[in-house]
Amino acid sequence: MSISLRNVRKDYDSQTEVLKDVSADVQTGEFFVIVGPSGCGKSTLLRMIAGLTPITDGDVLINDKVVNDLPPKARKLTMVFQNYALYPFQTVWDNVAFGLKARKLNQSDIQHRVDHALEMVNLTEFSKRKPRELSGGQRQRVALARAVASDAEICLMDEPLSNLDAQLRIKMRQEIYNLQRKLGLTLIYVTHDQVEAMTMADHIMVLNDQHVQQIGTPSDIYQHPANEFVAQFFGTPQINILPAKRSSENDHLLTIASDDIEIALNEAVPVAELRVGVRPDQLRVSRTDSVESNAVVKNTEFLGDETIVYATLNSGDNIRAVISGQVSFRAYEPIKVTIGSNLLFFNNQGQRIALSKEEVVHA
Amino acid sequence: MLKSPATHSSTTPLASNDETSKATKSRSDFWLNAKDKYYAWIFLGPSLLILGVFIFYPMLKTLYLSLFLTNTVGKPTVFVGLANYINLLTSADYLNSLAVTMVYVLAVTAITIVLGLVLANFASKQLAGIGIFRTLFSATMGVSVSVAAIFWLFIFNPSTGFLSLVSTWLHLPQIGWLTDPTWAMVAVIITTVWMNLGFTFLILLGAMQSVPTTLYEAASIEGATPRYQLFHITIPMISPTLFFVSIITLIEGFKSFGLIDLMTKGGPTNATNMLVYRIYKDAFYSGNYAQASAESLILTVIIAIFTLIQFKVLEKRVNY
Amino acid sequence: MEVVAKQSLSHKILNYALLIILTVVVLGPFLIGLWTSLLPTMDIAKGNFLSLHISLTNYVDAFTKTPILQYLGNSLWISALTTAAQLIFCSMSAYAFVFLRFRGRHVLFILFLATMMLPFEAEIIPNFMTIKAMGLLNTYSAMIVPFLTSAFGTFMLRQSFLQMPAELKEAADIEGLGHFQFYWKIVLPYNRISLITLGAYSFLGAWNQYLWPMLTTFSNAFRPVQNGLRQLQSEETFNDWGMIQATAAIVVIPTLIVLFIGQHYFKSGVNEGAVK
Amino acid sequence: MKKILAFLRAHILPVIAIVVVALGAVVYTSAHNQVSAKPGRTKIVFWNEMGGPAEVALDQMVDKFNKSQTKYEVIPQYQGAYDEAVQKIIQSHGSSASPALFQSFDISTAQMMHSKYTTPVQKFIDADHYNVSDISPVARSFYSNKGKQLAMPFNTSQPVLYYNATLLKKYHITPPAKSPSYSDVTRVAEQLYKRSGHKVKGMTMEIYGWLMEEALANAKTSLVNNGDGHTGNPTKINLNNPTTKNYLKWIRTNIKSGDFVNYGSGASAETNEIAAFLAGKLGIFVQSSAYIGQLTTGNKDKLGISYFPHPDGKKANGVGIGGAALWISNDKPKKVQKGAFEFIKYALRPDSQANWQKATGYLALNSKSQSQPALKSLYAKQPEARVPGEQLAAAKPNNTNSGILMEGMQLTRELEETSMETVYDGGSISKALSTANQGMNANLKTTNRANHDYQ
Repeated sequence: MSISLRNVRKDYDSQTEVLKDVSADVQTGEFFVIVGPSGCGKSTLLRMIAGLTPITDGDVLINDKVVNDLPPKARKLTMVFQNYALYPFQTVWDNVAFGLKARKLNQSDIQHRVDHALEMVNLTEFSKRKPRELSGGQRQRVALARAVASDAEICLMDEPLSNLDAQLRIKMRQEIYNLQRKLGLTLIYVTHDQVEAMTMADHIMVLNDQHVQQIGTPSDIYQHPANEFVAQFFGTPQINILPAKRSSENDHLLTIASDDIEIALNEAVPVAELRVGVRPDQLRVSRTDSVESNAVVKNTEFLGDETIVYATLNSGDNIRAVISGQVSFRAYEPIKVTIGSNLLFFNNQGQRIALSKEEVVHA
Repeated sequence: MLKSPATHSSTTPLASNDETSKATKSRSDFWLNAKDKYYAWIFLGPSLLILGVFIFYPMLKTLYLSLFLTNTVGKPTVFVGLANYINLLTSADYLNSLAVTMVYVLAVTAITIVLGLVLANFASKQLAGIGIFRTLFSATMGVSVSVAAIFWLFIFNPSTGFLSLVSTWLHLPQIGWLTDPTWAMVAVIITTVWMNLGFTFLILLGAMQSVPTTLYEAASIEGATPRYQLFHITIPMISPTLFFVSIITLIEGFKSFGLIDLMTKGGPTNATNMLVYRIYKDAFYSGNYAQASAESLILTVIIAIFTLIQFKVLEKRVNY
Repeated sequence: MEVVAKQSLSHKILNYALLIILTVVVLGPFLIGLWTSLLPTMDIAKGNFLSLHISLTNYVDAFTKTPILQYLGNSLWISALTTAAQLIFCSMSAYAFVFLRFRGRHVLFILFLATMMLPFEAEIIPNFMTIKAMGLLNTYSAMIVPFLTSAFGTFMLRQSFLQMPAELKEAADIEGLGHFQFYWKIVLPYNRISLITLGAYSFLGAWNQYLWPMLTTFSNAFRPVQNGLRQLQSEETFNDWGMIQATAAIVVIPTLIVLFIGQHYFKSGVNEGAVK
Repeated sequence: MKKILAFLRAHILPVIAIVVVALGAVVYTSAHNQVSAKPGRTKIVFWNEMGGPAEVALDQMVDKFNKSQTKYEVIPQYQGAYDEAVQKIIQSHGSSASPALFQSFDISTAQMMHSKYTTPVQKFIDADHYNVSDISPVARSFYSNKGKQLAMPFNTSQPVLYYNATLLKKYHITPPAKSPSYSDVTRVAEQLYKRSGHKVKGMTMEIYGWLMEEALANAKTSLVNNGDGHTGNPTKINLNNPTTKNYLKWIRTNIKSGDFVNYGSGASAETNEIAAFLAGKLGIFVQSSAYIGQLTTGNKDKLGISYFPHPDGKKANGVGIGGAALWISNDKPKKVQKGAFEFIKYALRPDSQANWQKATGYLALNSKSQSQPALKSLYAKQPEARVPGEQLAAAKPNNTNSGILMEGMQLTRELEETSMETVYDGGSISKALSTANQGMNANLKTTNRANHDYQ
């Protein structure tokens, strides 16, 4: 079951645009994650695929058939909601069976499917309980079981883990992933959590500002973000974006953050003014005296295996650097910041500038 | 507002306005729109029909009748414009009814609220077996007008009544409870307050119990006495409920009929001839539909004003 | 609710004493009524209030000499039907206001709210004519039909329906439930507490109707209990106090039982439905 | 509770189904008639306003009638007070719930006549060649218009003067004459008050419009023009006349001399004056003859009864009656109306009326009732019980003592009573009367206007 979006648009009140020109292809059996900050329209997009929200323009295709005018039930899909949408007055078993009964399947088929689904999510022993007697994770599993029990091959999930605590979220992430693989579901998963997207997705769609920013595999998106937003959205701590200029003397030379840092490239810098993205682990920090220093430490966070150093360059730009192991700096201690080999370049509009050579910096 | 809505942080009530529910609201332009219209007729049809026939149409008919004179058999015959209203508002008799009703309504509301607060305050103490007292205090909610009237008519009966016996025992002067104009009003007020008390108590108790305990804990750490807590925490915190109960009591007071009919029949000498009883008497005793219709409209205006105030204030959710 | 760290014994006794005094004051009329219902009328007439001639004669008389059972049955029937009808029709209209999108929804809702400003008491004249024209005078229907629905009930249930998570409706859309199925299988069970509360209100409201049945019933076959008691009073011209009090007790005791069982719902109903 | 909920949940569909079916059934059945008569009999719904002992007596009369024949069955339905019944009758007219036969009180006569909702009993009298000459003429004339009998008088009372004969004897006071004048009554009242050492109040007159109207009737004075409505629709009120003033002055005299006690108005006033009379604290009061029963049973003192007092120097004209009449609605089939008239005839038979008077204190209207055993035994025990009947028989019917044929009498009485109240409280007589007169004229004008002057 493949899903395609063709130039989908959504307006509210024929005024406010929520989504513009969204196109994407989701292959059968794929784990497709839509990610973006809250308010970016990702839930709306999911609801448009489900048929809960009409689209203003464009087409939604399921198995190459336009389904714009099909009601949700005719689209043969299931949906897992952020708050699980469980019926509080029904037992776990009845909740899972609800949709099957609504579709008027025969009794033994329902019995079989519900039992199987509950088994898949390890809830067999809770089947007689009411939702309020379950923990958050268990409720989430009931919602999953509902999707499992259905014969639909497309499953839509709307931030299904956001109500769980951190530990449980990691565990459920794996369970959902395993389930999707086992059942061969085509899964479209909406989240605002980039870690979820990175760890689970076959493909990620990044949404922001009513637009699709990028669609790609997790590594693609991390390594070759289409723009500053995508680069900033993925990776913790956040990528450092610093203003840079082509040196007037040497077009291979790049001056970053006023003239705190200079870097020589393998090829000519394509534009005079640009912005450089440096992942925190690509920054190196060393102690130095105040004459040599190009930055001062603000504070450090020790995470066990690595340390994050927050510092302010002389230019006033703030940076984050990740250093493995434990290092200790005093506040206002002068440091020297240097840059490693992996850099991203963005023009003033925030779009990434691809350079022809892989390794951009002289090692 | 009293009880915080029982929502999990995750639930998106249909009423809220954030992103997801906006998405839900967009069902408004869902392509099943045409079908929704058809369902709307089915779901709303019965109620609309009933309200139309028994609420809206009669209001217009009442307005119509009030502009005419009606004959012996209640048919409107002569158009007189606002004459019926002018007659009413210049008649000492009707103004007396208005005044009497105001006195009754205000007294009933004030006394009910104060007594309800007293009962609720005592019943919210944490004592063993307090549940029994709560149940008993709310008992008058189950009393209908005619039962209340019977109980109190016996109590107020001039010759064999309970109060007359008590005054005899205590050698107090006999009071003409239902025969003296002033005392008849007092008797009707007492009975109404008694009838209202259970409901008012229950609502106020519910409101008091939903005041967060931490407020009292904080106050008692700062050394506030129970009385201080009552006036500076409880009452301000339950003020929306107090307002709500007052308005309800007020509106119900304006609509009082049963007790008047059963206890005093508007007498003695019109001392308890309140608005609804007058409407009834003018229409169904004297057969003067036109005048009764005009009175009905005046009553409607009064009640509409108070209901509007209620809506407005509740809408703003004025708290403290 | 005051935080009482440690209550002294005397403080506790004082509290209980006050509670008991308040109870006696509140329940006084009940107790006096119940007590006199056990006394012979002669003793009451003579002011012999502390008589020891206690018997259930008055109750036997009330059941055998007056149509009190017929009145009770009438009221029960009228109230039950009114309640059932209000639950159905109010929940249906509330459903429309929450889950259906159609032109004029807002205006209609305002119209519904507006009916709460129009007192039924002020509309008795045309309504009497309507019921007469429908040929329903002196029937159960006369006392049921005008109250098949209520704006208050619709409003209260609407508030309750609005509290439902939006996802329930979406999940139902995906499962392919139509409006009727969603209404019946999800909305009604989900809101059963509010429905029970409304049911209790409708029942009590119908049970306590007074003016309207008084105008529209002319015979004991349809007269509800409130008007039945009025009838008994005027027929008996207030001489047989013992029996009158017995009829009152017969009427009030079942209501009290229902009330004590359903108390919780009344409280929550008002707090949630109306104030919120 | 949980179990109940579980049950409801499990059975909600059938429960609702039952409810819907039942609802339908109710609506269906209500379209049909509610009261079932015995098969083969014509059902005659009879609305009445008789409470207490009178209701028992009426039910007995109906029961006897139903047993006496096989064609009809009368079904009595009690409708509460006279005042409210009038409008119920008018408003239910033409519906299946309306009565075939109803009892309506004296002052509603004009209203009933104008409503044109009834079939005048004259029609049946003529068809049946029923001989009405035995029925009291004063009572008949009250419910007739221009020689046509509109309704049949049924429960009829006369206002009479009651006095405590034992007390008068005790204080050596000559009892009032059989037809006493105002001054005669004043004499007795004053003497009783003085001689008892102010322990016994001499007299009272209830604040009751009916009594004031009767005072006018007894002095042959019209309250309204057009012969108190008997010769044409009234257009003018004449309450403020010398006769009314004279009546109120008489009461004022007694109030001033201290022998008069005021019990106010309404049902409580009547209860209180009777209580005081029976307790020997009140010597004289004027009230309906229907109270005789209450005043004799359990009275340790001897009861004296005289006619309604008349002004000095004027011959008593006789008083109108109080009470109610039986009317036949015209919205029922002929057969039913005929049956209703059969019952009326039965109710006015000599024996029926004799039993009625004995049981209720209302006067037997059939002159032949006087020789019935029921009344004979009553008179043997209480000779004074004859007096009201004699007063009724003595009066020659004329316009002034045949009631006031005017609509809006309830309102009129309210205004009359307000004026009486003012006077009793010491206010100016002519001012009180002119205020009332004004109000009454305004009401009359409105009523006439609303009815297009009954053109």
